Amino acid sequence: MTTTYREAMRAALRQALQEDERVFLMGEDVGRYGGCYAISQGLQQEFGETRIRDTPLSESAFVGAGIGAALGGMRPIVEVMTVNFSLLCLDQIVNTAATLRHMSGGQFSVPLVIRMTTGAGRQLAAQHSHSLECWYAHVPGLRVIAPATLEDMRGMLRLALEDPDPVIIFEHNALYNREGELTEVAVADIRRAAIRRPGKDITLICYGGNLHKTLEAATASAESGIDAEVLDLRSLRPLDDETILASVRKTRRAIIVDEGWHSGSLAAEIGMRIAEQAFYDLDAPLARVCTAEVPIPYPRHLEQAALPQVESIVGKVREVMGQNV
Amino acid sequence: MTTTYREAMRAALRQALQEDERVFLMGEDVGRYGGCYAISQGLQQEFGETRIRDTPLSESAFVGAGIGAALGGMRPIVEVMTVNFSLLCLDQIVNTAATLRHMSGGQFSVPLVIRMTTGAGRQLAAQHSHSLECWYAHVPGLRVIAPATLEDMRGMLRLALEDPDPVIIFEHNALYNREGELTEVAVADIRRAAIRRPGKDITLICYGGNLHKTLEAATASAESGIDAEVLDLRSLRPLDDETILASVRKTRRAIIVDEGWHSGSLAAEIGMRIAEQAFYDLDAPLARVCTAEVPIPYPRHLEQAALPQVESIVGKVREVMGQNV
Amino acid sequence: MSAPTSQVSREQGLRWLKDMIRVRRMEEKCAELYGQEKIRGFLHLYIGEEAVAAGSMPELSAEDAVVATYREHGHALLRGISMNAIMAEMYGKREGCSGGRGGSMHLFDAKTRFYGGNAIVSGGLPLAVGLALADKMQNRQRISVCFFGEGAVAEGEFHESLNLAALWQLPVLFICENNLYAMGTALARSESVTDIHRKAESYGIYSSAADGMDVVSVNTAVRAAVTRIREDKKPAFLEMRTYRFRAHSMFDPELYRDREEVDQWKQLCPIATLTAQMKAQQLIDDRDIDGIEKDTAAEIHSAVEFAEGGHWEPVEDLTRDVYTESR
Amino acid sequence: MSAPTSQVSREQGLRWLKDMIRVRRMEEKCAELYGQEKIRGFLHLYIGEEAVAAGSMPELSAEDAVVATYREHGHALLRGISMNAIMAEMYGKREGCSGGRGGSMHLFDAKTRFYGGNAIVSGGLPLAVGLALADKMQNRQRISVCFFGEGAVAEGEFHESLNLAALWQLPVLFICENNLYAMGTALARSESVTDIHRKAESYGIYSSAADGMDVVSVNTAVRAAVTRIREDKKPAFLEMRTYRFRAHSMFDPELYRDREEVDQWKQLCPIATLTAQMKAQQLIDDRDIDGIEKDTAAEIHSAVEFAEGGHWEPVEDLTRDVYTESR
Ligand SMILES: Cc1ncc(C[n+]2csc(CCOP(=O)(O)OP(=O)(O)O)c2C)c(N)n1
Ligand SMILES: Cc1ncc(C[n+]2csc(CCOP(=O)(O)OP(=O)(O)O)c2C)c(N)n1
Ligand SMILES: [Mg+2]
Ligand SMILES: [Mg+2]
Repeated sequence: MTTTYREAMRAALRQALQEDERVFLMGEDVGRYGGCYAISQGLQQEFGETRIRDTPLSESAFVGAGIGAALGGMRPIVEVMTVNFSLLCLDQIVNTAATLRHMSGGQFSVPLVIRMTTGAGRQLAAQHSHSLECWYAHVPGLRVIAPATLEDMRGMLRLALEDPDPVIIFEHNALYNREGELTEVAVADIRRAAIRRPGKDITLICYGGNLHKTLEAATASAESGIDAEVLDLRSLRPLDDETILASVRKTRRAIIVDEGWHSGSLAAEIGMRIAEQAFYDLDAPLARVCTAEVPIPYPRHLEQAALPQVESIVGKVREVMGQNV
Repeated sequence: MTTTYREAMRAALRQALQEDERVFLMGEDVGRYGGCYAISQGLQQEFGETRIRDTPLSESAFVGAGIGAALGGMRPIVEVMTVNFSLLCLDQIVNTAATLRHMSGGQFSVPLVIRMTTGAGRQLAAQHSHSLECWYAHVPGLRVIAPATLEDMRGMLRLALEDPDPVIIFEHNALYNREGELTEVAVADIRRAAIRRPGKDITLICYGGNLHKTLEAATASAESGIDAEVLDLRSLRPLDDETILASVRKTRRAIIVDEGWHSGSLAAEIGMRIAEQAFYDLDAPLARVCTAEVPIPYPRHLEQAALPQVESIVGKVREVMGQNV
Repeated sequence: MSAPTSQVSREQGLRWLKDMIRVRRMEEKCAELYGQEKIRGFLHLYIGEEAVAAGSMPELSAEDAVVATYREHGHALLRGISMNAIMAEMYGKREGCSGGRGGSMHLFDAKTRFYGGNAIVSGGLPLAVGLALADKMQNRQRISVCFFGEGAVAEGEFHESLNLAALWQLPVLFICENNLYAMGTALARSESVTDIHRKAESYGIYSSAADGMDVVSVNTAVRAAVTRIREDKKPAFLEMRTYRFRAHSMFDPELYRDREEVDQWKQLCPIATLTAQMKAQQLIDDRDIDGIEKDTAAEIHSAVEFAEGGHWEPVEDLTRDVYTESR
Repeated sequence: MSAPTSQVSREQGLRWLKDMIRVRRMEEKCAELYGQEKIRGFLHLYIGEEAVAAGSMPELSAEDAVVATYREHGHALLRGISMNAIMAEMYGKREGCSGGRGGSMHLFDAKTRFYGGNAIVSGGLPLAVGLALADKMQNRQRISVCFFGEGAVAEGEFHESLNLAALWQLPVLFICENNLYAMGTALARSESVTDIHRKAESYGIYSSAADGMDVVSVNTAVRAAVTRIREDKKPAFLEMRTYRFRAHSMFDPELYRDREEVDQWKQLCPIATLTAQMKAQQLIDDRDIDGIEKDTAAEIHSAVEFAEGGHWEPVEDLTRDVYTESR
């Protein structure tokens, strides 16, 4: 079936709402407006104002209310419009959602799903272009996932709702308009990383919005005779070390592609894990392609220069493979 | 001169207030109460309520007010009681302080100093024991520093105030009561990492509250014939790659000690930089000693087990050196 | 203050006295145990404020939820968590009401729907709103009560939570324990308008203030508010004017308030006041008080023994309860 | 609405008309340029709300500071940033008022003390408080004016900032542009009490509401508030009741409001209203309007030319202006 990522997520929401009365969606403009990325368009008409619940601009209170509602037996899906605004509710996520089960000695689990759009690329400038997945992936008590394929966009929400603990879903804004074939065969998974392109020379590790750029880079590299394997993390916390290490042990080289700022990126964590656990299996230094250390500039040429691109990935692949360009 | 870290910071504050009329200190309980760690005790009597300014519990507003006051020509030192509460003002720090200069095309610099206590170890449990330095160190536009010695506790504040851009100072709570000799010879620096103990076999990289544990671990390792070099980062953003790499190239082995949670720690970033830039100089896999992936538990034995300790550092040193214990 | 007290029955009054004395003595013991380093970390005593929890809890049903702060020992005990489980928690033992993981600031109990023990000032308010939202969405009749200090009023979350509760007409009772200080910051140094309960009015929330040193005033106010919430299906707000007799925590040198001020407030001790009034009305005599004190001493004694005899969680279990599946 | 207008002089009225027309036409051009993909990212038009900026800015002195939101083109222009620099910024050119780095949502200008252009709802309020704090601490007479939408009122930072400004008696003028919607969320769906300006009263801040579709009402209210702030050295709050004629941003399908509602408000167009009134009073005639329109068209034409002729910053400078020393 041909569909867009947007429709896939909408279908996932619809199904969750249909299947479980405890599920509801709340967030800024999810109802009347239809969602700032039009994800939830039409859902309020279908499920009513109670279950497709518009909130005031109060990130901290409505995320906290989501935690409370989860404790009270509901299965809330809270939409924080974008990761940029999640800075206003980090306290609730880190100090309550992530810690409650532990602090209470296992008495209270928080079955909450938080969806956020992430990423740059639309010329929205410095305050609206963050990729802070790495921050969330640092926090024990949270599960952090990022769909990169249509199947995962369609299927991850359900798995997240089945999880008894708080799950953060990062949806890259560049994906929503993308179209593709939704296959029945491929299934979503929030536990295992997936090899999206097998290869033998080098492993390219990526997730979410960068999968497609990375796949393109792999195709382009093939023209230079480099057979790159592309690994889609899917889960950013916990990381699926087993799949990552197996791939790197096979290819003996790795590059991590990540839209976070270079320093302190999730790419660093993945690289360090490889350095710790597969040091003797490596034939070349580890490398990463991340975002430049600059708040995202507005003009297109500068924004694009700041972000990982097919060309920069290909360039890095050649560098690691020792092909002087 | 024998003094404590607390007194060293207080002396630094006093001097800053005396030397520059634009300097003022604001935060929760910095005045009447004397600072929750008694850092600013006596300063309100000396400098008055205007310059030692108690704030309501409004982290976002008073940090934002600090940004505004800096723009307005003052040199504010904002104390966020602990890093745990900084989750309530991250938006102001990341979306305003760190971006303003860039967004305005270089028109507005924000000469703001933010001090926060960080770290665990006092049985304050899950919500009061964070070490989120790595989050701040991820953000372009911020300078992030952490004093580990008396001299740096005494001298870094002044350097931070001289900086035209926002500087975050992380002070580990375990340091305040520590006593030592304040030498006149050693000078503070917020740009270069420091070798606190020279050695030839392995580099132990650490900062802030873990320097002393790491030095102890180095001493203990010496008994097993291992000559460890101890590197104190001082600046967490930017990182002083030059000093780090020079040390690692000399010793050919490195362990990073960091009180952040293991995954996504600052240790990962440092490790990855070494893996990227000094891969061929390494004789052993990189390693790190971080905090276990758990919200900090209250009971002492569990808390201590969660944190980096002299023994765990020594154990890791032996492991990396190939000494089977 | 004495007017409403005149309606107190012997039975009712004795229960309040007993509740307040249990909290007081338990915490005095905690302070002692802190000195012995049996209890560590932060310890925030409620001493002086007992009338608030004592007057509030009896108005809640077993199905209602309670959210509190780090100064929550009294709330936990009077909500029905056993002193044994509380004391063991303060020790950090497995037998504690949070399995030892939380300590003094993080008492939790699923059975009595006691949702903590939140050490982030104002952090509990959104949680209470959410609990009430779940009740409303599931058409349940229960309510959620949220206790917090007047210091929390300055936080943005206070404002966001009150607005949300009022906007969505949720059954939440906000109880502000106004003890005049947030650590060392006097109310007038943190709020431009110090009449706390008026703030709730700007959200259209029913609101009133009560004498938090008088258990009868507290109880009357809470009863009225709870009735209203159950009937109108809307939030309510109460400001309890009270005072803590002790330091903010065990680290506080109390530089910010005068001995005289503290002493004056101590004259208003809720236990002494109620005792004196009931005695004057000849509803009780010394033997009643002695009985309560003796029972309480025994309860405390056995709680300490229970805690002492409790077990340390093995270090191997360190990363337990971070995720549900890891149990 | 017509009563105060009767006192408008020809000169005063013409200035307002010119100001409002310049903003209106500039933004209409921006919308067109957005269609041509000359301007990208988010673009939030102020069309319909021009009376607020036009009535406010003339009351400020050159030393005062202005803080605004992402819907700030009008404020920037009327504060005195050249249309050239604004247009170049929208294009992302070096010659823009933020060097091209900010775009539509982040107009800045040190010369006129225009502090942005903040795209985080409510993010500008603490900044304005801090600017005023600096002025107070340095005994300067200037004030800080902060514009924000009614959606920001629900955010915690609104509450914290008003309290701080009132508590410390800082010279801030908060101007809430209540256009009834925050994106698609109607005021009644975001606030339990929709009478915004009353909220300021709970902080003890002087507050009033004005007809934001009428430049004279706006101006009268701002003048009174500014005078008060300068005299009393305290903050003030104004609610401007207004409406945006266009979508929230260029992405908004406007599902949340009826065409009729929009049309009704369009009847209240501040430019048409003032024009009609001044014509009725024979203060102006068509030639005056034609003159303004012609001048404005010329200004816009040259601004677009300026922007077109501007330069892209070289990619090598990508990490410039992250830190001061990197310049
Ligand atoms: C967000 C946040 N900021 C600061 C602190 C540190 N702190 C702990 S208690 C407290 C005072 C709170 O006062 P109040 O709300 O009046 O409660 P009380 O202690 O008087 O019962 C402060 C500042 C905190 N725990 N959380
Ligand atoms: C903290 C935050 N949350 C959400 C958004 C997304 N957003 C941008 S504008 C807007 C509506 C704001 O409405 P209002 O404050 O009334 O201003 P208006 O656009 O009507 O001028 C929203 C929700 C944001 N920019 N910042
Ligand atoms: Mg208090
Ligand atoms: Mg609006």
